[in-house]
Order: sequence, then structure tokens, then C-alpha cells
Amino acid sequence: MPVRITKDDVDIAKLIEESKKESMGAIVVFDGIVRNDGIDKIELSAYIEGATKEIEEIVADAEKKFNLLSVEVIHRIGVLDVGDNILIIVIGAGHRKEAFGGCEYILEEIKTRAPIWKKEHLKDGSRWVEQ
Amino acid sequence: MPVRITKDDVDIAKLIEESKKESMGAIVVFDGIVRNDGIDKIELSAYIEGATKEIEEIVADAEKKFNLLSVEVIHRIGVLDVGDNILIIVIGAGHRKEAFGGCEYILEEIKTRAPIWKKEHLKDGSRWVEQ
Amino acid sequence: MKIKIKFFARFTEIFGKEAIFEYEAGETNSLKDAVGAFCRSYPEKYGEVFTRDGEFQDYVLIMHNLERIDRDDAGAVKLADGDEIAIYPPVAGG
Amino acid sequence: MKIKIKFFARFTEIFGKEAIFEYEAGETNSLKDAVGAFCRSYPEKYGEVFTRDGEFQDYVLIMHNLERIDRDDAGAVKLADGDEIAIYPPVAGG
Repeated sequence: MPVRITKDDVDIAKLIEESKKESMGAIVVFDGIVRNDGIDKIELSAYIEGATKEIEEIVADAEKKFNLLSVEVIHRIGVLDVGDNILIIVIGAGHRKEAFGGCEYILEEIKTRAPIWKKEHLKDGSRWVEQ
Repeated sequence: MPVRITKDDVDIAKLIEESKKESMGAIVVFDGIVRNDGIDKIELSAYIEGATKEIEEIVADAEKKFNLLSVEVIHRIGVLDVGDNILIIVIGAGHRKEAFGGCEYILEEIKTRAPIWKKEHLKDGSRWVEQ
Repeated sequence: MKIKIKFFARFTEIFGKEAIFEYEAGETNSLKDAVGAFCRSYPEKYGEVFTRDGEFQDYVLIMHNLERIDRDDAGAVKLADGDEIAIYPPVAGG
Repeated sequence: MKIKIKFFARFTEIFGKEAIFEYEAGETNSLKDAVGAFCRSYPEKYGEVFTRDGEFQDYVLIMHNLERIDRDDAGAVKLADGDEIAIYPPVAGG
């Protein structure tokens, strides 16, 4: 399944190995992680059906635009600690430019379009992140 | 050790986990793999000391230029099969733009500067790759 | 007419996670009309989603049956029984 | 004077992997002179690395004690006993 919104973490090495095809020369992985900006934990919530559909549309666009051979997107939800994976994108393509281009495109589109939100839990309360 | 030229494969998931720092928000991985362009096997050779030094200089430049928090570069040598990893770059940074920028910079510089060569083994002979 | 309205992120804290909204469909029966009628039952919070003139606030995002709807088109989107509408603030995933 | 000259990739197939080259240092004793003198002992293959005018071919890459040397500077680089020189064709890593 190329798009998953899930509480569970994933095995990136396994995603890479399973992505491989004979015509592939480049794999690019983006792993967005919880950065310590003075936060205690971060809580991610999503409109799961809506976000899945938006991301599937983004992926379909990217596959055509960048001639991608494989795409996996895993967006996590739930309460996460500093250092935990939030978003993992694994792109396989014939050549490096396509793989980088596709990965950055999917990432930027997810950030602006997918109905997913972050709430930062601080020592003294919490706040919604609005980008 | 941030730069390694080696016959051995590496555990990408372990490299990612070991790279993580509290101030890190993005990790980008490039994994260059042997593509089946009608080849049987590919043989990589290197001027190991020369290539290590060149790549270390490239990494030092990139760390400054893109404000990188961690860099691992593993370039494999020896005889490799289709689908095998050739070059693995793992970059950690505060933000995604820095991580992508640093990863692409290091990759392009390695391709033009590091004394490493490929020889393609075909069904009926072999040929040096000259880019 | 029965529709489902889902709210997300900070809107959940105001309007709840989701509501089944049952109403008498008027002549226009647009998405904007229906969500407006629902939000008017929270008079103190109506302004979070709508302007005084009854337009969606310019930071509000809308999905109708999993399709993104432009705010400016919300008055033209006709609803059918059982439709699902999602109303949410700017996203922050990734 | 004793220097080590290393060859890589297809140059290895011509000149071997590495050679200890012992010679009488002349007045200039430049990197270009030394590598030129060594390669001249392979008259049929000299042209792989040098032009007829004794300049490095424009695809040849050079390292001197692990430092990259510009072809055009190779006549100005002085050698010392024990120096290591690497001569190689265009790279193709990554």
C-alpha cells in the first residue's frame, strides 16, 4: 500500500528493499522527525480518509511528473516523542534527479494539502501548530 | 566514521537511528543502486585514500554550506549485482531544505570529483563507464 | 435532509468531532448554507468559521465527500442526503 | 629520486596498478616531467596520457600526495623523494 496514515512506526530498511526494481538506479528517502523545539511531546491528528485521498492524488501526480517507479508514504498520527518518525517518503526512480524531484514534490504538497495537524505539548500546556 | 569506502553493505535503518539528534527535524537518504541497463554485474574500484580525502572535503564543505547536523557516506567497491547498494548518503539537519540541499550537493560532487570507477560486466565482455 | 459534518484540529474543541445535522433543505441547499446553519447554533463560536457577512473565514478549508472545495465555490455546491462535509483549519502535517 | 606512481581504472590495464619510479632528478623535476619520463617507457601507450607535445591529455586527472592537481599546474609542481602521484581517467562513482 503506497499511502498509509497510521499510529505505527515502520521499518525503513524493509521499505527500501521492497521498493527495489531492476530498472531502478536511485532511491531517495525523506524521514521527518520530531524536533526538540522546547516541546515535551507532539500529537498528530488527521482526517484519515481525506488525507489518504489527498496524498494518493499527490502521489499519482508525482508518479507521472517525475516518472517514478515506486512510492511509499507513511504519515504517523498519535502522540510522538522527540526523535520519533513523523513522515516517511520512499521514492524509487531510474535516475537521481527524478527521485529527488519526486520526493520533494510529494513532501511539499503533503505539507500544504493533506488534512493533518500537530499539537505541541509543552511543560505548561499545549498549542496547535499553524504553519 | 562519516566516510567509508568499503566492500561491505550497510544497515541503512541503523545509520538513520544513529544519526538522530534532538535538534534534528529532517533526515534525507540517497541510495544509489545497480540498475539493470543490460548488464550482468558491475565492478567498482577506487583510489581509496584519494577518494576518502576528496569525499571528506566535500562533506566538510556541505556541513558548513547547509548547516548539517550529521552526515554518513558509504561508497561500496567490488563486484555488485543488479539491485545492490552502491552509494548511501544519510544527511540529518534541522529542516528539510538543508537536508535535501546537502544530500544533493554531496552526491553531485562525489560523482564529479571522487576517484572511483565502474566497469560493467556484460554477457560478452566488459567496458569502463565514462560519464 | 441529513448530512454529516466533521470538524478537525482546533475546530473539534469548539464544535465536537462530528455532528449529524438534520435540517429542512431550502431552495438553495448549498454546502455553505448548511454549514452556516449548523454553526449558527454556536453563536459565540460562529465567527471562528464564518465572517459577519456569512462567508467562510479565509483560513477555513473544506472537503465535500473527500473532494477539496474552494471556499468561493461553497455556495454553489449542492448537498444530497448522506453527504459528508469536513471543515478544518490550516494543515500542519509533514 | 624515488616516487610512487599509481594508475587507476583503464590506465591500470596499460601501466599496471602502481610503479616505484626511480630517476635522476633534473633541474626542473616537476610532476609532469617525472610522469612523462615514466610513460615514455611505454611508447605505444604514451598517447593515452600525454599529447605529442608532452602535455597531459585533457581527460587525465592527477593527485599529488592526495591533493588534486590542475593539469595546467603539473609542470610547476616540484616532487620530493617518496611522493605519491595518482594518474587516472574521468571518474564514474556514485
